[in-house]
Amino acid sequence: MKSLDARRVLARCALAAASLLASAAPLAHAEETPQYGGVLTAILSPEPPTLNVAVQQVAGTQLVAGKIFESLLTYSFDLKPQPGLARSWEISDDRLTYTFHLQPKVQWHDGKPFSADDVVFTYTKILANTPRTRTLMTNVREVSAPDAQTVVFKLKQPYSAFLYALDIGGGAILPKHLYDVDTPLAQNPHNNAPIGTGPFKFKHWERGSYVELVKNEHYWKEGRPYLDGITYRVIPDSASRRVALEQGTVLQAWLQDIEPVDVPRVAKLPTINQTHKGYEYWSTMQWIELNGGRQPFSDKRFRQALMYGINRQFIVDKIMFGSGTVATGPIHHNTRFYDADVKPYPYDPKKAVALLDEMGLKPDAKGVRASVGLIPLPYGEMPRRIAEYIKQNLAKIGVAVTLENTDVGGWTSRVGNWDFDMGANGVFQYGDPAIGVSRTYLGSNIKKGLMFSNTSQYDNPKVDELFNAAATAATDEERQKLYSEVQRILVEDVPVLWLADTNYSTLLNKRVHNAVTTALGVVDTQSETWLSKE
Amino acid sequence: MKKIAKFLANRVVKSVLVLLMIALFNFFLVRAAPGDPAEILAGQSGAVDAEFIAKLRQEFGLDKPISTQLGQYLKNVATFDLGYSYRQQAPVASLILQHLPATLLLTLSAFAFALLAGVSLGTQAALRVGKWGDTVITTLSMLAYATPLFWVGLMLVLLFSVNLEWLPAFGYESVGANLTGLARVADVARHLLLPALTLGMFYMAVYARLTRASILEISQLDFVKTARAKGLSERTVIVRHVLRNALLPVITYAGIQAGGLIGGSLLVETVFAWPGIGRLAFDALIQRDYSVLLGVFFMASLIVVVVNLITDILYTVADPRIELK
Amino acid sequence: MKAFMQSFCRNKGGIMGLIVLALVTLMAVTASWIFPDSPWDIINGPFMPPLSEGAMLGTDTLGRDIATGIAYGSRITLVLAAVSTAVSILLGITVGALAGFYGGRVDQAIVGFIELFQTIPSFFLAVVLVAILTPNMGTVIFAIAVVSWPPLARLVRAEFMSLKNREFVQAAMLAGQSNLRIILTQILPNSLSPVIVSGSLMIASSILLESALSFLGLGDPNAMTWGYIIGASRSVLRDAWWMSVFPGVAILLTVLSLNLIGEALNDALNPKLARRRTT
Amino acid sequence: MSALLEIRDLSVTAAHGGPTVVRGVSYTVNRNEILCVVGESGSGKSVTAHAIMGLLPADQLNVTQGRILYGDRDLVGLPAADWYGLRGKCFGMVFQEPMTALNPIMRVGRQVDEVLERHTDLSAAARKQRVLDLFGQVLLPDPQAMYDAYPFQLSGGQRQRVVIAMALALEPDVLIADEPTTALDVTTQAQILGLIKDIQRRMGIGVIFITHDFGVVADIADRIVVMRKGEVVEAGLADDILNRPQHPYTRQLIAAVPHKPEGKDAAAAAAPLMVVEKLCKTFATGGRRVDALRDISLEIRQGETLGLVGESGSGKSTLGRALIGLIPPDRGSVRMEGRELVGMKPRDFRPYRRQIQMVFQDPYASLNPRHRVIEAVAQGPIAFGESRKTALREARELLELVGLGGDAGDRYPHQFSGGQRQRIGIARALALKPRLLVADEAVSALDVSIQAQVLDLLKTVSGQFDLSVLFITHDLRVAAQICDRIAVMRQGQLVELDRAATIFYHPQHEYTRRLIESVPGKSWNKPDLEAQDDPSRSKQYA
Repeated sequence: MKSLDARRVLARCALAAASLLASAAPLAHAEETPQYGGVLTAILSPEPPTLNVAVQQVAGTQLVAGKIFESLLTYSFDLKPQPGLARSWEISDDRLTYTFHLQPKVQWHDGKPFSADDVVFTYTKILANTPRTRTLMTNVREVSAPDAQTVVFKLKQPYSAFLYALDIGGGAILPKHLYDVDTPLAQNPHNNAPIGTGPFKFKHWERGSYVELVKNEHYWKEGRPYLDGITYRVIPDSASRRVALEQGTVLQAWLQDIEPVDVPRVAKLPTINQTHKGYEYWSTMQWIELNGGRQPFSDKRFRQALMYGINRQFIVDKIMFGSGTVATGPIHHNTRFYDADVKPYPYDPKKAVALLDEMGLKPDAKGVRASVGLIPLPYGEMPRRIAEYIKQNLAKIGVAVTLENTDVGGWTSRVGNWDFDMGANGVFQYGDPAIGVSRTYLGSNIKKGLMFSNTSQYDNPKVDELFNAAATAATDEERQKLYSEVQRILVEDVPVLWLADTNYSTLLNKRVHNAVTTALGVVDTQSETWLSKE
Repeated sequence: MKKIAKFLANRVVKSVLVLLMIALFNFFLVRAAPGDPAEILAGQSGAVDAEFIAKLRQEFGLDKPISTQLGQYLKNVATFDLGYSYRQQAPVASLILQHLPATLLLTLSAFAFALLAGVSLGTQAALRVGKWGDTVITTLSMLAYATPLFWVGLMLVLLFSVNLEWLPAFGYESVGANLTGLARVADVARHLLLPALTLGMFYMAVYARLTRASILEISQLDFVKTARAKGLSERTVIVRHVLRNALLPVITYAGIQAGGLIGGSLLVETVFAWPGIGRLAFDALIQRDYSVLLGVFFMASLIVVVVNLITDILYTVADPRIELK
Repeated sequence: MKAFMQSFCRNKGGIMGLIVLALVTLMAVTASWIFPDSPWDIINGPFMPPLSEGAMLGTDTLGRDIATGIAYGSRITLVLAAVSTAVSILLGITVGALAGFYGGRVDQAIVGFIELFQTIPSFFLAVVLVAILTPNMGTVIFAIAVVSWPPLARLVRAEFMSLKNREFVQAAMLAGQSNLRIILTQILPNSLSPVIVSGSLMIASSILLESALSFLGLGDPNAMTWGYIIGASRSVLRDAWWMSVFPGVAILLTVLSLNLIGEALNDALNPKLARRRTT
Repeated sequence: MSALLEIRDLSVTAAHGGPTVVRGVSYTVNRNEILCVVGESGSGKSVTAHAIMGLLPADQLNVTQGRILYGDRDLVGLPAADWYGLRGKCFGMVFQEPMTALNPIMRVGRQVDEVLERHTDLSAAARKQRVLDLFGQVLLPDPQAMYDAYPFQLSGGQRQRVVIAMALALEPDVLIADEPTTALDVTTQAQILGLIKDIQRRMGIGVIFITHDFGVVADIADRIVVMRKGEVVEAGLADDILNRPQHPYTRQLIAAVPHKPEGKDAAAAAAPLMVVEKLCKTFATGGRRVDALRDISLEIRQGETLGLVGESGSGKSTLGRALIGLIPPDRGSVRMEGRELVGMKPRDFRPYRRQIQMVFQDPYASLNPRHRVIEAVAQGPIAFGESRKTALREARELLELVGLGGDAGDRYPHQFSGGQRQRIGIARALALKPRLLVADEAVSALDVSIQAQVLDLLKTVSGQFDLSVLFITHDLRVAAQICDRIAVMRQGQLVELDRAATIFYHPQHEYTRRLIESVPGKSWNKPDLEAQDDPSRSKQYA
């Protein structure tokens, strides 16, 4: 099959070259001209529970819902806000009022007109109650619609990250006429047959098999989308997913659809393009939370020793198979205000041992200086491998680690309630440190019982001050300065052990063009995506 | 006939009791898990904060006394409401029903294979007791009996899928092939072959050993001598007198083993990515989606109870003495 | 005893089983001398095929040595299987003895209980128990014991029921011996041979059960077991066949040896039933 | 008379170099006669019969020598295919155990039908008619209903009739009956014996009747072959062997047959040791209720031996176990010297426990195989607080008393023969110095010659220790031999109770009369022979 495809491609190339009587340049040009038509088949795994992104923000929901719904903004690869449902926007001088001008002639898939009322309703009645957007809305005093094309957000205090929280995952706009009902949001019948404004309309969902979307002929963006539709195939098994991609049965795989171990090999196939772009907005980081409320984690030297004692390069190379890079500090290198100029922590067991010696942690008869527990991430195999490897690494510097496998409930409950020594964790950074980074380190965010708060109980007033100043600072230059300083302090203090900046890739059949155009990658509307003919 | 009806009624009552016990067991098991059920549910829904947990507690009646909760739970189970999966955003019962046909196809095929192959091999071995044919069959079944199910699956995949590339290694049907009619049946059958073989292998060994032992035992009994004394041909003696009696314990064992078969499907469906309830349970396990895991567990028990009932009915047909037992 | 030894030694399978089991035990005992590195240590490059230098049976995805893993795995496997079998034998004998000896209501209640456990798909039960109680040595042992005792209890119950009505037991009752004494000195010693036989078979099935749990990722995360290695190999089956083949062979041989020993014991202890209890 | 079947110098050897179990046996069966082959267990009488039918399990036993001549054919080494034509058609066979001789899951009519289907060309309807006829001939009630019945729905006697019908379906030349009545109650036995004899006479066939019971032999045999340890020791006409046995072994066997009781002298009525009144017990199993004891009232006198006789299911064992405290009765009273035992607290019962002891039926099951014999005997006294040393000394004395001196006590039960074990059982019971001994079928599992010795021992010790004995047995002859009085039970009820001789010679109740009628060998006046040689005794310490 593979060789056949390759041959066909070759033959076609030859034909094209002959007919155009020319060099490669016009050929390339011809290939770059978007074509209409074709159905994109993509992997959907795991099958999402719902298609309403306001109810659930798991990857699968976002992937499908991103085509049906739209948010006010989207973001370029370098995380600049780009128009979405909002055509343009203004910020008042006191940075308390944000005015959005909406795209004209937008209508819902059921033919009803879209208006600013829908936006106001969605933000005040729906999103204000979701875990993801509630924090943002605490900064907002009022949302109003002076006219059908305008939405105004009034903030309580300046919040520099405001424009970075309006993505599809946190800000999909729902139709008021279908959701302003008594039925609780989670039970609304339209959740699984959604009506949105996006370039593709929901057609059918065969659970366990596929989700079928078709072209929205009345999409507000003239001449878009190119595709006739998108079919998402549910393929629960990773090996089957790989085979399907290899054979061209599906044309698109993202995130963890393909096992990390297989990604390099698949990426090398002549039919496949690999891109690492399109994950900038989330920029997930993986780290090991340390319980600063316990000995010996309260001692900075111990935390630094652990950092020196873990071979993070090995983890990203051999366990994550390149789907990550060694983290340098609290901010992912793709997130805004990242600063690489911080203290490095190379793998250096000798230094680690020296630090432990300095602390007075002497090895006992079995060479053990300290015994600690480690709760791995409760998702899948890779986190387990990482935990096993860390256990082995730390044993070499005399820190005996006991792995404590637990489930999601146990993990959130134990880490949230500070009942742990070391606990693996991974969070999205959502483009801006004020949204996705500071929550982990703010002394004011030490909240027992709350997962994804400052569970390592790191409390440094200077850090709080810097983060708070950065969140309200007027210019990016100002913010960069503050964030650079906070990064230097945190890296010195090592409140958590940053392991890796994840670096996922999207694997696309070479027939697929323009699939990834924004920092949201394939989650975005894909109205620009087109397929070349077979 | 009345006695049989009474016997069966008795069995039905017993089955219901067993199901009740399993439901109780489920109820208390989830409460034995570390952390509060609400926290677990919250963890599953991906959102954890105190307010949300409190809301969940209320929503699920977890703030009510345990007896009220139990009553509600049993009422739900009785109407086949096995709870709600927050991870999958779907009622557990509908998830199970969606995955059940694949499991039934797999286990029934495996069972049919195991029974047919096992009984014929066992019979052949018993008829050749002590000869090399017996030795080969006994040795093979001994091996199959000692091999971990999941490993057999992996080895078959290595051999038939990776090396020989004869059969698909994973899944239920070819992805996106959109086959219909006979072509689809053939496609599913090709996918079914390895998993069914894997699952059936162990039980084939069990049935072969059981049949062999049972035949040898029955052959020693007086009535077989009587049958021979009648001048019946050896074939008639074996088929009509020995085999029919020898299969009775096999029926019993098949009933007992229904649970094993279902349990084995968890492993086999995991290895072969077979979209049945075993796979559902495994995914739930990986994600610690307890409501699904316990739902599948209950369903599996229900299947076993039903199978046991069927075996009982079969038994009353196969063995007239059952009235007295 | 002598007759028993003779009878056992005549059984070639039993002898082979004993030899294999002895080798496995030897491997377990000497693991730390032969392989001084911990099985979790990355001592080589990842994905090294068998017969590579310094990695007789190859290495895994991280470069951990498979041979070392198998050697250390045998320790966990044997200890886990032995302990869980001991627990379930204790449980099975106690429950079975009570039911068989006292009969009547006690028996009915216990039999109901046993039937309940036999109806529940045992592997599912073990999985659910370990998953919910969080996997570690204790819960794995507990789960295996919980699902393994009912058949033994049945067996012991049946033995006790038949022995209780045997005349020598009734004679002991008439001789005024206490119930406990009768159970311990008259009945139990006479019901031990089937228990010994099923004990050896139970160890075998415990190993299978344990490996299946580990395979699903439900083993103690700090324990290197055979099932764990196979489970970890699943996603790299195409790239590293040796990761799944060798530990599987280890399980197969160990379980086979125990089954062979069980059969030989059975033949030696219950010559009349030799052909009956083959399953 | 023409020889129908002739066995010449037949030897059968166990496979793989095992022992020879039948050695040079020769006998003939003639048309129209019943040949009884008599012998104790292990005499090779059954093996010979199986050899004739070609039913020896090839992997275990093989004919190594001799010929079996049927007409002009030698059946030794006959190909399997030829056997199929002979079995059923020329030879019919009836086995000992009617409970297992029929396929449990096939209707009995069909099982007989199979023979006809296999060997005749009759239509299905004709075959069915023939089966019904046969059922009529073997006197099965309601043949039509029987035809569709399963074996478990039939009584033991009925099943044996079915097996006989099956064996006779094609009117074979030879009927081989291997202990066909041993497992049956005595009244049923009498009926079956009558049936076999009747059919034999009517059809004029030759019957090989294998048995261990000289009483049965006396009732039906035309000629007799006596076998011992695989060899024929004596053969001849029934009258000669029964009344003028030559070989010492035959003489010994005949001597051991329980003879008609002479009746003990009427002793002065002693005080009652135990008084039983209106004792009731009902067993309920699986929805069926069996009244095992219905208002039983009797008394056991000081020093007397009371026989308790009945067929299976009569409740005699239940009564024994109720008296001894192993089974709690539902209602009624058991008083020992005025004290009510029923409903007594276990602690209060304890002193009485040791006064009532039991000798069990199965010598192989009544001793713990893992305990030394001396332990078994001493356990009781130790449990009742005797010092270990005294208990062991007394145990040794008792073993001596029952004829097991020397180091016998230090050995394990499996090292003793059945008769010796029964002696140990008696010693164990005596160790507690009981006042009442319940002997439940204490000799029925033993060969005749051993039976007599154990009975003698019982008689001796009961006299010596002034014991009352409740002697439970199905065999009226045995009971009449050693008992002072006999109680006859039937279906849970006490039918008759009187002095042994009275019961035997002047039964009042109709059932008792039938029981006595059924005793095999009643018409045979046993010659008065003294056992010249007692093999079991002579080899005791061999």
